[in-house]
Amino acid sequence: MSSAYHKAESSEYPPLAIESVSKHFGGITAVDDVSLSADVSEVVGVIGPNGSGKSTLFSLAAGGQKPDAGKIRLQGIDVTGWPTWKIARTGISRTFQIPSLFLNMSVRDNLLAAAVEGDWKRARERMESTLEMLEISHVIDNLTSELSGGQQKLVEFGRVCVRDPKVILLDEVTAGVHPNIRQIILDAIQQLRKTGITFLVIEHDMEMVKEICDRLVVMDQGKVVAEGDFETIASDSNVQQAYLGRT
Amino acid sequence: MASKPDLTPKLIVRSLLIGAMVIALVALPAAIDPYTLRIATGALMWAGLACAWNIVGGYAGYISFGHSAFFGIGAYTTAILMQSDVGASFFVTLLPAIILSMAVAVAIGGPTMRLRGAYFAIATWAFAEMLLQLVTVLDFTGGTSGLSLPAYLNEFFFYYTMLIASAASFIGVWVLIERSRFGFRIKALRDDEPAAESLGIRTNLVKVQSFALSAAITALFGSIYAYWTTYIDPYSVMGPEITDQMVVMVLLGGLGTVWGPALGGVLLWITNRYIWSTFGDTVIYLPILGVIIALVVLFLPNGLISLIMGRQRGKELISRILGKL
Amino acid sequence: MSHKFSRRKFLRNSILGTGAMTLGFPALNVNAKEHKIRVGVVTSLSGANRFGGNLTRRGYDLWAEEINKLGGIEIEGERYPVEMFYGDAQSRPASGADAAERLIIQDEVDVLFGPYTSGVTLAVQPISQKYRVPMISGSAESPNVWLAKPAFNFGMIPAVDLTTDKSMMVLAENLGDRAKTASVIGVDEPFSKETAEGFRKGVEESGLDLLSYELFPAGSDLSAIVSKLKSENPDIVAIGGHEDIFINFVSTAKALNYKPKAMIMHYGVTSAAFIKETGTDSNGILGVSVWTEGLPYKDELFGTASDYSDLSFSRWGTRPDYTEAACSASGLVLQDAARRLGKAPPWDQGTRAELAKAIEDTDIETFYGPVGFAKEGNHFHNNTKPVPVVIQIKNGDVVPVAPENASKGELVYPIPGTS
Amino acid sequence: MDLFLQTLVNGILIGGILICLTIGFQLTFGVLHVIDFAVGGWTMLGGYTAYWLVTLAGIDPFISIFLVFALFLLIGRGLGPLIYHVRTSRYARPDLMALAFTFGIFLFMRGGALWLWSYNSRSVESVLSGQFLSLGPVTIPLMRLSAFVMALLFSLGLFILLYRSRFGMAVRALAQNHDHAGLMGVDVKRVSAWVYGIYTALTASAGVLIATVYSVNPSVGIRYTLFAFFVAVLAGLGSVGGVLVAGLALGLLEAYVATYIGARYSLLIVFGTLYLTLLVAPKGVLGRGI
Repeated sequence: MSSAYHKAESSEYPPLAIESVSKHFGGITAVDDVSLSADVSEVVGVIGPNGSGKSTLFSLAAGGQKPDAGKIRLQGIDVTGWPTWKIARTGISRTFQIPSLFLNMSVRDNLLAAAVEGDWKRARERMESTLEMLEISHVIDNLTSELSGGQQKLVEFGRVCVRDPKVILLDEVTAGVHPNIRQIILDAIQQLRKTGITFLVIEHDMEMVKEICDRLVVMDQGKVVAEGDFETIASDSNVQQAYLGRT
Repeated sequence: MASKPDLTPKLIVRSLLIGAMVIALVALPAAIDPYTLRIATGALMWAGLACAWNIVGGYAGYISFGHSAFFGIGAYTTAILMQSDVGASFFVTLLPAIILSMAVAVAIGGPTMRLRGAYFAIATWAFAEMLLQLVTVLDFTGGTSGLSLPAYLNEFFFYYTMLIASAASFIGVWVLIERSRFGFRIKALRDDEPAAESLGIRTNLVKVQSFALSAAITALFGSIYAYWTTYIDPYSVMGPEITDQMVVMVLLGGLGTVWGPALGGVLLWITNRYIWSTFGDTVIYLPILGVIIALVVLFLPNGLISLIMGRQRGKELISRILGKL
Repeated sequence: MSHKFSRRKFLRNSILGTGAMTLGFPALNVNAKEHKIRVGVVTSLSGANRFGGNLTRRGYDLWAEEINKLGGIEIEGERYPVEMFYGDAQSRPASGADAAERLIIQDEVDVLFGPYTSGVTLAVQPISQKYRVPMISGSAESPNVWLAKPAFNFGMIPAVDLTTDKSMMVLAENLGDRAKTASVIGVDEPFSKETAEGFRKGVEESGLDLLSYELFPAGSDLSAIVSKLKSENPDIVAIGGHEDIFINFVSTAKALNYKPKAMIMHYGVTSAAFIKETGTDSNGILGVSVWTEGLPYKDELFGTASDYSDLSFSRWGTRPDYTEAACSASGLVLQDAARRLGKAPPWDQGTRAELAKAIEDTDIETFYGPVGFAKEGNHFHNNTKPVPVVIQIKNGDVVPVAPENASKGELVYPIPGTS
Repeated sequence: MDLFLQTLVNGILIGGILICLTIGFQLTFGVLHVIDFAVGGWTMLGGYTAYWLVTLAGIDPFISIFLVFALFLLIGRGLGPLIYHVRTSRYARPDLMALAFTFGIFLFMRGGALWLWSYNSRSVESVLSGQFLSLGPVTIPLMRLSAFVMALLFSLGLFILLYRSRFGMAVRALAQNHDHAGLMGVDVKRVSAWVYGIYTALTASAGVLIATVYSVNPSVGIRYTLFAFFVAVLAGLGSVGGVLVAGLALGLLEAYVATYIGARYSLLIVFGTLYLTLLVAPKGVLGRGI
């Protein structure tokens, strides 16, 4: 897993490469030797039962937590152990399982705050086009604390888009939202991937997974137990036992 | 995000209002007696201090109980440099006062701002008490006997100095927080630190920056105050009452708004002095002041600024409307 | 006490306030002056020093009431009543300055009666000077006040550096061979610290062995201090502080089974509250006082020192201490200076400057003792004439025990039942 | 050596006073998440109540402490809903608003006491005042000892209340999570009000002993607030057990510094240590409790 090996293998670095990453909390191994890489414009679904380490993996990738072992690379740059803000500026952006909006700020300001460390000159323009894409231009002046749950999800998703990142991590972005809103998000993902953005999504919604993911990674008890396209995974006995069988 | 304002009638009215206020503030000394001017000078100072505290307390969301330390650093720097053995002139002392307070803020800001909520509040109080005790045992600060400064009792000078300092603080904060990227950083930090971090905002840096800025403004007023009152001692410039007053003024005026602290500072100070002078031969004004504070909290939770701006969204609205000027 | 709500003042302030905001006008002289002498009192009615602040107020008030019973201050054969105005300094220098400016500008006082603490006095002093309003300070005892050479401020009580060391020497002399060692403690605050330093100087000059000298922050727990003193067991313990500390010291010492052979304190020992609060434990405690009711002084208004004490007792319910006496005597100084000035109020700036000159030339005898202000040196404008008396509390009475000429009783040493 | 032992005793007994002062505050922080600025005010009022009871009715503080407890339990219970209202409102920063609210209450108490009962310090006399116990070279003041004993009783009582009663279970549920406790059928508002009542009762009772050990005047409050805050953060806010450790540690530190380094530096070193400890152990020495 040396960088020399990497260089030799491909002249183009993958936008996100997770290499043999592990994370322990006390005696529990939340993420156990997980490797995963995603290509440009690829949408990778991460599925698995609750507590299988999906969200922890996201935190490790985005810098919220430091891995105990392994490496995280963005465009080939080793960002392991970097502070979150620095990793974020390298081109990764994430949503949280529990929406973490800036509740005392308006929708407009939430989106602008996301652009603050990037291309500030074009921030307003991007904010407006994002709001349009997500069909929430009409609540631009509302405080985010006044929005419905679905709208909050949209704003958080929008905040991620405004940043113009290379890689976007979505943690259950459609959980519990109205089908209309779900559709908006799906359309947005499809639209954004065409511009070369890579997605990593945690999802429980198999319909959605089937619709948008190019590839699936199944996790159970901190490990990757299967990998492949939807059909392969659906017929995998390991997966049925670990995940589908239980739900 | 600078929006290009159109020249609407609303805007004209607002500009006129602001203009009138500026003229009133500048012309005030000609209209009132020296005592009233003294109160006005005090009101400007407290408005400025509330503005300073609001940067950390209102925008960054870190409740500091230790701002008296910075007020004291400013006051003592000026007082010490103006003692006859050094003999610096007043304006010369301002720069070292500001630099020293910022240096202290940077030094303690990093480690202290790792603490959250009540821990941060009480840690800063501990720091302020520590500094207070330090000042009382040192010799060059005059110990508990305090220091006298050369008396320059020109009430116009102090009024205008406070006016300039206060106006500069407010305009500075308005530009920086309502008109620039820094404002988004600091507010994002307040509302959700991990989320802000995930958006690439370097929260630790923003915290220290805001702490240092707040400290610098506080120290500036400390410096002017020392020269104004001509005599300082540890408790009068570093006592916890200084901080208490700043906190209460911001909370009553409107936390995290640009103009709330101005309103809180001015109104509370004038109310304080008014009750004090009216009931000046008893101490009944103290419980009355306590009741007023409790009532405002109960009935005007978004601060007095919400009286002008309406209950629900006063907080955001005022900054947005004034922000569009 | 005149704790009443003043409607007139309230209204006037309201008018002033609104007027100033809206009209912009010189609202200065709303009420025509009657022929009165207006006296402003700046003192600490609240805050850390409210205890002494209220004592000063009693002293000033008592004089005002007495002189007004006669129709006021006599100037050129005519009587001018005194009207008192108050400003609470809140034990804060800046509030003191606010108060002084308010009294001078809005209440148009002719004279100020000064604050209780030296800190507030230092902040008020420049303002009295700026407006040329003479100020008579019945209380401030810190030598720092006079180092500033205030042109318009006059102090009734000799600065502590003039009294504590002398009294320690008097005490040492009186005890002779019986006392060989002393320890000095004091609160680390302006007046108390200077008192302690004075005691230390006295100990050194009288050839006693200084076992320890220790300052401690106001409000700290005294058990450590007491335990240390107990293990040193000096012949004399001298304490610089205010009444709160004395009360706590006495009770802490008692609870730790320590009773010094002699305990000398300065301010507050002679106050009624101290004696009342400590009860029989105050028995034998020594104090320094520049005045007691037993002294052979007198004047026309108050009579003898003991007459004054009776009057104060009937008015306030407690016996006065030297602060109250000095404050009442401040009025006598004003009376005398106004009489010599010979000009009817209201006084303009120039006249007030003349009044200050007249005060500077004061040379009178009062129930409080002789009053005269130093015209030069480190104690500029301080009344250095009073001689400190060492007193001892005996069954709740304050008895002068030294020096010889003032003594009214035997100095008991060591205090019965001491360690 | 004698002085060393005496200092040990002094420190432990100062610690006892600090524990008394802080234990109720910890409860109200742990459950209501309110930083009550008025903690020193309740202490002062407790002291004054004891003073008036002993002066006017001759009731010894050791008896009046029960009356004070009952009286302030009711006062606190009455005020509790207001505190709860402010703390749980939808204000921008309800925690701060609660702080400001209690600050107002504190100012009211201080000013009111000054206005009503004037300025001088009052000593509260008890049968144990000035009494002591001699153990070899060491003297133990009985008043302080009883404050220490009360500190232990407070802690024990609170422990029993929290872990051995239905009410305590509700309180602990509340301390964990207000919403969940509500879902579990706990009358959150009522329990909160009682918690505030218990806090004021404990703190005012502590005030009785503190006034008897020292004295009481209208301005003592702010210093007690300061110390209660400091002991509480050192203990870990909300940790009742930590108060015992933190109180003793601060008491011993103060006593030894005052005796061996210099009383002048005692507070400087106490506050400095506290500040540095917080930086090293941001959640207090024992972390969170209840």
